[in-house]
Order: sequence, then structure tokens, then C-alpha cells
Amino acid sequence: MATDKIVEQATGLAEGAKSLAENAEALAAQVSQLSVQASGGTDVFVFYFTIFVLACFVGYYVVWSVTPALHSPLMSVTNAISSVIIVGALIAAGPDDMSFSKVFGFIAVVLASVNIFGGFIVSQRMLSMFKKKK
Amino acid sequence: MATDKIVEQATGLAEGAKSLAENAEALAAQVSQLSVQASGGTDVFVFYFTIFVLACFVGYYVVWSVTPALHSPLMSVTNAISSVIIVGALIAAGPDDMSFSKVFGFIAVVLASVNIFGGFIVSQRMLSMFKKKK
Amino acid sequence: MSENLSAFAYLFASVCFIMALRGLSSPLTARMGNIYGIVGMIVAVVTTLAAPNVLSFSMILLGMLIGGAIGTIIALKIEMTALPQLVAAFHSLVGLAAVFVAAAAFYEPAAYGIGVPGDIHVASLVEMSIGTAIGAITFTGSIVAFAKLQGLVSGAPVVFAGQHALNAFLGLLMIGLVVWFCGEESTALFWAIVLLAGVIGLLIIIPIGGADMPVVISMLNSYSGWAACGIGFTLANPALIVTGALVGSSGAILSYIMCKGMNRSFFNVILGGFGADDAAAGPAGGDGDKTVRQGSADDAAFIMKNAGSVIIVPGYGMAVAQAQHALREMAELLKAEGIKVSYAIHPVAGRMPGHMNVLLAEANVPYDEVFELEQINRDFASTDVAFVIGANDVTNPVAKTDPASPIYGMPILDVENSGTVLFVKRSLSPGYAGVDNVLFYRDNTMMLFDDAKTMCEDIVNALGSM
Amino acid sequence: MSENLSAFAYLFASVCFIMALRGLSSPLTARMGNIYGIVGMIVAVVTTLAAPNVLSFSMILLGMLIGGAIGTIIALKIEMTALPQLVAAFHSLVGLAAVFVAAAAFYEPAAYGIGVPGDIHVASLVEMSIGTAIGAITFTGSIVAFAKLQGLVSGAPVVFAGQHALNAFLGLLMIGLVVWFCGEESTALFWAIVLLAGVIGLLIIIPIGGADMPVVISMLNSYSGWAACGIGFTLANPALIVTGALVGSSGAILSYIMCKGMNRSFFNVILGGFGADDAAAGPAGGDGDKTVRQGSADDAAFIMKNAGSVIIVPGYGMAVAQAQHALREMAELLKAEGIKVSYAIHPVAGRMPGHMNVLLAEANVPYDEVFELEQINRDFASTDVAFVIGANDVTNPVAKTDPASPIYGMPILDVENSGTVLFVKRSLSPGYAGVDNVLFYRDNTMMLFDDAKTMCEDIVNALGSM
Ligand SMILES: NC(=O)c1ccc[n+]([C@@H]2O[C@H](COP(=O)([O-])OP(=O)(O)OC[C@H]3O[C@@H](n4cnc5c(N)ncnc54)[C@H](OP(=O)(O)O)[C@@H]3O)[C@@H](O)[C@H]2O)c1
Ligand SMILES: NC(=O)c1ccc[n+]([C@@H]2O[C@H](COP(=O)([O-])OP(=O)(O)OC[C@H]3O[C@@H](n4cnc5c(N)ncnc54)[C@H](OP(=O)(O)O)[C@@H]3O)[C@@H](O)[C@H]2O)c1
Repeated sequence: MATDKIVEQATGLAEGAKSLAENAEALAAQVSQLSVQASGGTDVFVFYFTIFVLACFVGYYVVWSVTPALHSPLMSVTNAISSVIIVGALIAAGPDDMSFSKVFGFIAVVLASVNIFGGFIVSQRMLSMFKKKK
Repeated sequence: MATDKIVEQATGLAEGAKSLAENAEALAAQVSQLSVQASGGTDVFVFYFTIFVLACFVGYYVVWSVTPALHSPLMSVTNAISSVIIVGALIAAGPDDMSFSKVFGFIAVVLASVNIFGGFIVSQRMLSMFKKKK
Repeated sequence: MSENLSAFAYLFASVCFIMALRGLSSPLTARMGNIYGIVGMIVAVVTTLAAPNVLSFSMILLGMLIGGAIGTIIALKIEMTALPQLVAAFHSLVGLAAVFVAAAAFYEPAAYGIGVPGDIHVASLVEMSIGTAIGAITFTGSIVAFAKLQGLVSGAPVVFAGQHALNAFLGLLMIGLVVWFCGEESTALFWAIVLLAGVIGLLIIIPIGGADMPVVISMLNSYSGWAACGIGFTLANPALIVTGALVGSSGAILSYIMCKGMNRSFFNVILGGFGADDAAAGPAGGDGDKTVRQGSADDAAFIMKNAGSVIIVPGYGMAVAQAQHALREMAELLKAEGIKVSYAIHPVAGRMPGHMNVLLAEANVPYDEVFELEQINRDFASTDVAFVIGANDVTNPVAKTDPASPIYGMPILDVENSGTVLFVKRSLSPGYAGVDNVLFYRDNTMMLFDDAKTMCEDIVNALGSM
Repeated sequence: MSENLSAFAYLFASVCFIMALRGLSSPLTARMGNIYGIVGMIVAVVTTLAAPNVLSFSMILLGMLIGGAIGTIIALKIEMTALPQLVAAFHSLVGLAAVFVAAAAFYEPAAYGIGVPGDIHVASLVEMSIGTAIGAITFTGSIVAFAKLQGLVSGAPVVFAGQHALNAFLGLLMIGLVVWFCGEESTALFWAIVLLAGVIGLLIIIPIGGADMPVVISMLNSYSGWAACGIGFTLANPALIVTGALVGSSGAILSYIMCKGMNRSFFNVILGGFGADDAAAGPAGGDGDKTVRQGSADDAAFIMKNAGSVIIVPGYGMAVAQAQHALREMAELLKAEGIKVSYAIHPVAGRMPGHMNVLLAEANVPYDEVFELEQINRDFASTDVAFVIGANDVTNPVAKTDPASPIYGMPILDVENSGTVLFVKRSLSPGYAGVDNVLFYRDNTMMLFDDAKTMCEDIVNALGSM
């Protein structure tokens, strides 16, 4: 009887193990499928690269369409928007605990803010001067 | 002895099951991590949408830069390149075994090919007529 | 081919397509642009053929051979004057192809990685049904446009009471069907969408007059671009998305340019009915009580031979009469006499954008003798003769003077400012817009009533024997 | 904020930045464009602040307050004539910020999801080191540019033997360091890259003359854009990538436009040394043996009052003298007399692109009286007086006639074709290119030797008392 019981338990365990193994297999399959699905099998880098290439075309066309009379404001506007690098600074300055990284982030936030405010305000000042004949 | 052996086996099985369970857990963790990593936590749709938006800007600028004298060739060139839909047809016509899908794919391949060849050749014919003063 | 590599290849193809359109910014780079387009297409096709799930090539090859042969033959045989029809016909094929691709994806979703039959991702179902619907509309719409342009059916607008209400109802029905389909995912609903979209395509194009077809074609072109985008999302293929956006923008911008050139709103064109009362509007101008000065080929030859400069204004009639070769010959003779000859092209002269430029190019007129409206309009005042051949609306000054006229506000070529205006046409009947042209009755106008080609040939003879 | 939502927000910000530059296609839409830019920036910042790993806001707020206050004060106080310096100074800050962001990512890679300290993904290391290097070059380079423009150091090019060899060597060393860094990933190497890049930035800018600084600034602007792109790849942030590409293109195109306007190759500018032998080139023209006709403010006032049309050609001297207000006053008086006054702007007049336009706008000159070279150049022939104020090179006809001249091939304003040419400048000394201007010795030229502002005020007085 004791033997019977033990055999039964062993069988139960074996089955449990089998189903676990199956589960594990299913999960493994899922893993590989997910990693394909999530990005269609392509690295995210490729997406960012595609975005980069298209953005270069947009940049090319949009800048050539700027009227020469506004080339100075163009310089200050691009200067202002290039400070969008502040997003990197914010992430660095974001954590609660102090670190080298947080200090660097803080400095970068200050620098980028000078640019953002300075750039947009100077552009606005310049642009508000351009008036049509009354 | 027999009992001992069975108990041993049972213990072995139990351990196996445990390690399997652990494996499964690790895999599950991997699944969730992978699905995040593969796309940095963003759905691929967002990437395609970004590509779409940038492509609209490129399309806008590139078409406005076409000289009016070449608007007819523009129509035939866009007609030809819009047949790039053939990539969808090729995937449908690709499998080895016959199916509805394969038939549809075949028809689409024929239609798109008419367009590709017709469109590019007619464009080339038109464009080769545009000559400078000798 | 790895997924990454093929993604780069598709990106390369997209860039090629962008460069193809970019090339069209000047006749000098246009042929190179076309080559870019061809390269992009080859790269896209080869990349797809190298995909792991494309295994059987015989049928694909057969399809490409059949399609390629048909396309090549058509492209080589077609007359340049039949371009509008050709473009319409080709569009209908793109639309149909889009429907079949969507159907294939619906029947075998696994091949596209969008789920399994009966359980396709909802996002894909939405994209798919939009792609299908637009594809089917493009198909039947382009067929109607083709038939009207080719003269297979009358170009007159087909209007009936309750037309717009019916279209609106069918549109709503369509939206309902799509929503239902995305929930149910049944085969019957899929084909119902195809059918209904086909009917809608038919109905929205029949009320539009034959001459408005170019706007329609561009619009359908734009649609087919967005359909390609939709399917591009389904297939997760960036090349399709980018190309779709390019084609979509191109069609939209061309429609816009045409509508602006005609000074009509896009909705005015699309709601149709324009040109229905041609016959009524025509005689209303009244041509009985005013006098016109009529001339012969000899008169025209004499006047031009004694001129210092001539501007030729071609229009739809030149295309119909295929007069471009005879016209170029005439221009050559005049140039040989030391007379300055140039061509002025109105943005909507003829029946499709750039129509006149292609015809003149076909007749070997160098493109640097051909000018756009803004470039040349001021020069009419200092020109001795404006030779208007088969054009009418694009020279009609009522566009500037009569706010009640349907063409009011449309920019026109100021031929009236030149010393003498020669009008080559067969009668006093109005042009496309059905508006009488006040220039016919001016003192400095001479009408040369004849077919455009015959008249040019006669003038050539007259110039030769002078 | 979910990752998807923030991705859309960044896309929105990118579109705003595109619209910001797009707005600059016309003065009418430019202010709206700037608003788009501001909105885009706010969206980008707020989206980042809402990210799950941004927890402490006090320091961020402090930083933004300090930076914002400094930026606002500078922007409100700055004179429009100091724009070139200002842009250079701002660029140096962007470069430095890029360096600090890269450093932060290097010290705390986990925050950016690019690995753990000591085991950063190689791709990220490459992107990071390129971003850092370009950032540091931009920083020191812009500092030098600023110092030269502000007059803190001499604008003269600093040249020494073996300069190019040294730069090339340092460039190679840089590449070596980057490769080493990507393998070793040591802190020391990171800072070595920063240091070396800083030195390179210094060395490549010092040989370039002060007046070539605008090209340099644009080039650095372009660099900073590509640095932002590199960091955008590291942070997987599409807004940074798109903005970087916009800024990169903008800088590259502006440099190209300037080089073309000066008819010099980009390499010629970058390799430097131009303007080193100003002193030698100047007198070589020989001004002793030729006669010039000199005039007074009264003469100028008399000539212009009796003219039918006057074209004003401003140049660098107007900016230096801050003469734009007095000039506009003079123009108003002439216009009150019924004289047609317009302004002709050469693409490289002044010291930065669009420099003259901003100064004239500052003095309330309406922008529709201000014309680009191509628009107005033909009108000089039918104009009575060309009033050239502080401009020199951009009017020098040797650019058309003397292939040996350094400005040969540069397009110029054909002031020589007008009835009388009035030149306002302080002496016969040449302009930026160091080339003697043959127009000074022409019969229809009258020199008005004085500071531009003083001269304008004197003419205003003369006109008033006439
Ligand atoms: N280009 C486009 O993209 C586009 C698109 C849509 C609509 N449209 C419209 O099309 C019109 C184009 O103006 P258009 O001035 O070129 O043409 P039009 O105003 O339609 O006039 C064409 C004239 O050509 C004459 N004609 C026809 N066949 C001829 C032949 N065989 N020989 C000689 N003359 C012949 C006709 O007069 P007879 O019958 O007396 O000979 C007619 O008056 C505009 O109203 C425009 O809005 C253009
Ligand atoms: N715009 C750009 O983006 C850019 C960029 C780089 C280089 N550049 C170069 O800059 C030059 C611009 O040409 P430009 O014709 O405007 O200037 P320019 O040729 O440099 O001549 C400026 C003239 O202004 C005179 N001047 C200086 N201060 C003055 C004052 N206070 N009052 C009156 N006159 C004064 C000087 O003569 P006196 O000393 O006799 O008074 C000088 O001849 C071109 O050679 C261009 O290639 C332009």
C-alpha cells in the first residue's frame, strides 16, 4: 500500500513535471515569437535609422524653403530647437539620489535652458521686427 | 530497498520539477523583458506611424518641387511606384501549396506588373522627349 | 535575408522612390529620376522574393512575365494624346491589386504575421478594410474615368435626384460594414465591403463631367497612395508606407493645383454636375449679333512673317487635332525668318497637368522655349502676334472682368495685350467651361476656322510659297 | 505616461519643430513658426518630466529657472548687431550640454536603458563617443568663434607650420581613442576624448579669419545637430533624432549658401588662412595714381532729391556704424518727395546670412521694400542713384572681369549700371576680401567719406534744409 501510494505520488510528480516542461516549452516558443512580433524581427535601431533618413530629407527641403531674408532668425531658431537635448539632461537629473550623473544632468539642464529661452526670445524679437508696408 | 529507490526517484523527480518550474519562471521573466527590450517599450505601430508622418512631409515637399512642365510624367511615375504594392502580392503568391490566397496573390502580381512595366516605360518614353535647345 | 537586412533594403527602396520624384524637379534630372524609381522597384521586389516565406517562384515569374509583357506593349504603343486614359487605366489596376492583396492577407493572415484565420488582430482588420475599400473605389472609379476619357461612354455628367443623399447613405453603410467586419471578421462581410466600395466608386464618379476627369484621376491616385499606406501598415513594410505617402501627397497636390488653376473648389469638382449644361451656356453668350474677323492660312502666314515675335498658346484643341508636329514645323519656319518664337503654357491647358508640355516635347520642341504662365504673361504686351491654337478658356478675359462667370478668378494668359491675336479653332463654340470668349469679337483678333492640324499645315505651305 | 503615449508626444514635438522651420518660409508665417517651436519644446520637456524615472523635480526646476533667467536677460539685452556673437555663444552651450548629457549617460547607463556601468552596449558607446566628441568640438570651436567676433581676441587667422599635419594627427588620435574607449569603456578614456575633442575644436577654428566665422558658426551648428542625432540614437528618442537632422541640414545648407555667395569652396574656408594677408592685398590695387570724386552730404542730398528712383545697398559698414535708423529716416524723407526707394540685399552682405534684413527690419523698414539680388539686379540699369552704404565687395565688378581676383565668380549687385553711384565709407580701404574696388575710380561714382551713421544724419539734415 505504502509502495502503491509512493508510486502514485511519483506518477503524479512525473505528470506535473511533464506539464511544467510543456509549459516551459510553450513559454520558450512565446519568447521567440514575442521578440519577433514586438518589432517584426527587426532591431529598433533600423526604425530609428529610417526615421533619421526621412528626417534628413525633411530637413533638406524645409531649410531650402526658408526665405533668404530670414536666414538670421533661422540660425537662432535652429539654435533654440537643438536644445531639445535637454530631454537627455532631464533624465539624468531625474533620479532621487545624488550622483555624478545627476550633477552632470543639472549642469546640462542649466545650459540647455539658457539656449531655449535665449534662442526663442531672440528669434521672437527678430521676427517681430519684420513688418509689411502699412 | 525498492521503497528507498522509489523515494529517491520521487525526490529526483520533485527536484527536476522544481528546476523546471524555475526555468519556466525565468523564461516568463525573459518574455516580458524581451517584449519591452525589442521595441524599447513602444509598439511597432508607433514607429510606422512616425515613418508615415515624416514621409508625408517628404511627399509634400518633393511633389511641390516638381516643375509644372513635368506634371504628366509625375502622374505616370507615381503610378508606377505605387505598384510597390506588389510586395504584398509576392508574399501571398509565395507559399508552395495552392490556396485562395495564392491565387489572389498571382492575380495581384499580374496587375501590379502591368503597372510597373507600363508605368516606368511610358515615363521613360515621355521624359526622353524633353530636350534642350541644341 | 535577415529581417534587419531586408528592412534596410526597403529603406533603400523608399529613398530611391523619393529620389525618383525629386528628379522630376527639372527635365535635366528627370530621366535619372526614373532610373532611381526602377532601381527602387527592383530592390523592393528582390528583397521580398528573398523573404523566408516566399518559396515557389514559378507562378510569380509567370505573373510577372504576363503582366510585364502586357504593360510593355501598352506603354510602347500608346499615343501621347491618350495619356489621361492610360493613367486612369493603370490606376484601376493598382486599385484592384490592392483589393487582391488585402483579400490574400485576409485568407492567409499568418503569412503576413497578423494573426490566424478567424483571429486577425483588430488593428490589422481596420487597416485591411480601409485599404480594401479605397482600393475598390479606386478600381471602379478609375474604370469610369477611363471609359469617359476614351469615349466608351458619354463624358456628360450623369445626375439624378437624391444622388448626394444616396452617396452619403452608402458612405455611412460602408462605415457600418467596416465596423461590423472588424468585429465579426467574416468572409461574406469582406466581399460585401469590396462590392459596396466598388458601387460607391462608380456612383461618385458618374456625376463628374468627362473634362473634370483629370482632377478625379489625381484624386484617385491620391486614394491609391493612402490605400498602399494602409496595406503597408498591415504588412509592416516601410517601403509601402513611404511610397504610399509620396503617391498620396502627389495626387492631392496635383488635384489642388488643377482646382486652383480652374479657380474651383475641390468640392465643386467632386460634387459633380459641371459641364452638364454646356449646350445651354454656350449660345447664351450670343454670337449672332457680334462680328468676327475671319482669316485664311495665307493671311496668318503673312501676319506672322512680318512680326518680330510670336507667342504660341496651345490648348486642348491642339491635342485633339494632334497638331503639335505641324505646329513645330511652322515655328521652325518662323524662326528661320529670324522671328522670336516661344510657347506659353497655362497650368490647366489641355486636359491633364503638363499635357501640353509632353505633346510639345514629343514634337521636339526644346523645353527651354516653353514657358509657364508666370514666366511669360508679362511678355504678351511686347509681342506682335499671339497664335492661340485650340485653346479657349485659358485666354478668356471674362475670368478677370465678370464675377458671374464660372471661370471668374481663374488666372489667364493675357493674349489680348499682344498686337494681333490669331485663334485657330473649328467654330465659335466655347471650350470646356462653356463660356463664350469675348476675344473672338475684338478688333485685333483674327479667327482661323479649321482643324488645328490642317491649319498649321496650310500655314506651313503658305510660308513656304511666300 | 505610457511609452506609447510619450512616443506620440515626441512625434508631435518633432512635427512642431518641422513646422517651426517651415514657418520661416515667409515673414508672414514666421512668428507662428516660432510659436510652434516653443510648443514643441514644452511638449518634449513635459513628456520627459512625466517619464517614470524622473522623480525629483526641485533640482530640475532650479536649473531651468537659472538657465531661463540668464537666457531671457541675454536675449532681451542683446544688440541686433551682435547677433553673430550671440549665436556662437549659444552654440557653445549646446555643445557643452551634449557633452554633459553623454557623460551622465556614461555614468548612469541604466537610466537610459543602454546597459549597466562597465557593460554598456557597444552601439551606444559608439553613438555616445561620437556625440561627445562633436559636442566638445562644437563647444571650444564656438568659444573661439565668439571670442573672435566679439573682439576678445584678434580676428586674424592664427597659422603656423605643420598646422594641417597636426590637426590630421589629432584627428587620427581621436579615432584611435574612440575605438579604444568602445573596447575598454574606462572613465579616463571618456574624459580623454572630451579633452582631445576640445583641443581639436580650438585648433581647427584658430586658423580661420574672423570674417569667415559665420561659415564656421553654421558648420558648428550643423555639427551640433548631428551630435544631437547621435545622442538621440543613444536615448532612443525620435524627437532628438528628427531635430538633430533638421539642425544638421540647416547648418550645412547655410554654410553652402554662404560659400556659394562668396564663390569659395567649403574646404577653402575650413582650411583657413584667408584674410591673413589683407594688408598686402589691399594697397596692391594702388589707389595713389587714380582719381576719385569726393562729395559731401549736401551733394548727396542734392543728387538724390533730383532722382526718380534710388536703390540702397547696405553692407557690413552699415551694421558696424549702426546706421540703419538714420538710413531709414533718410529714405522716408526721399519717399516723401515722391522718390521710389528700395533696398537691395546681397546674399553675403554683412557678416551673417540675413544680417542686413534683420537690421533693416529693426529700423522699421517694411520687408516688401527689401529685395534679394535676383529680384532687383536688373533694375539698377533703370535707376538713377545707387546709394551704397558700408558695402564694398558685393558691388565690386572685378568679380565678373578679373579671373585672378579672389572674389572672381561671386555674383555681385550691378550698381555700376545705375546713373550715379554714391559710396558711403570712411576711406578707400578695401572690404572683407581685401580687394580694391574699381568702382571708386569711375566717373559716375561719388565717394562720401564718413562714418555711415554720421553721413546719413548729415544727409537727413541737408534734405531737411533744402
Ligand atoms: N489641364 C488640366 O489639368 C485640366 C483639368 C481639368 C479641366 N481642365 C479644363 O480644360 C480647359 C482647358 O482650356 P483650353 O483652353 O486648353 O481648352 P478649351 O477651353 O476646352 O478649348 C478647347 C478649344 O479647342 C477647340 N478645338 C477642339 N478640337 C479642335 C480641333 N481638332 N482643331 C482645332 N480646334 C479644336 C475647341 O473649339 P472648336 O470646337 O470651335 O474647335 C475648343 O474651344 C480649361 O477650362 C480647364 O479648366 C483642364
Ligand atoms: N553675410 C555673410 O554671411 C558673410 C559671411 C562670411 C563672409 N562674408 C563676406 O563679407 C563681405 C560682405 O560684403 P560687404 O560689401 O557687406 O562688406 P565689405 O566688403 O566687408 O565692406 C564693408 C565696408 O564697410 C566700410 N565700413 C566699415 N565700417 C564702417 C563705418 N563705421 N561707416 C561706414 N563704412 C564702414 C569699410 O570701408 P572703410 O573701412 O573705408 O569704412 C568696408 O569697405 C563679403 O566679402 C562676404 O564674402 C559674408
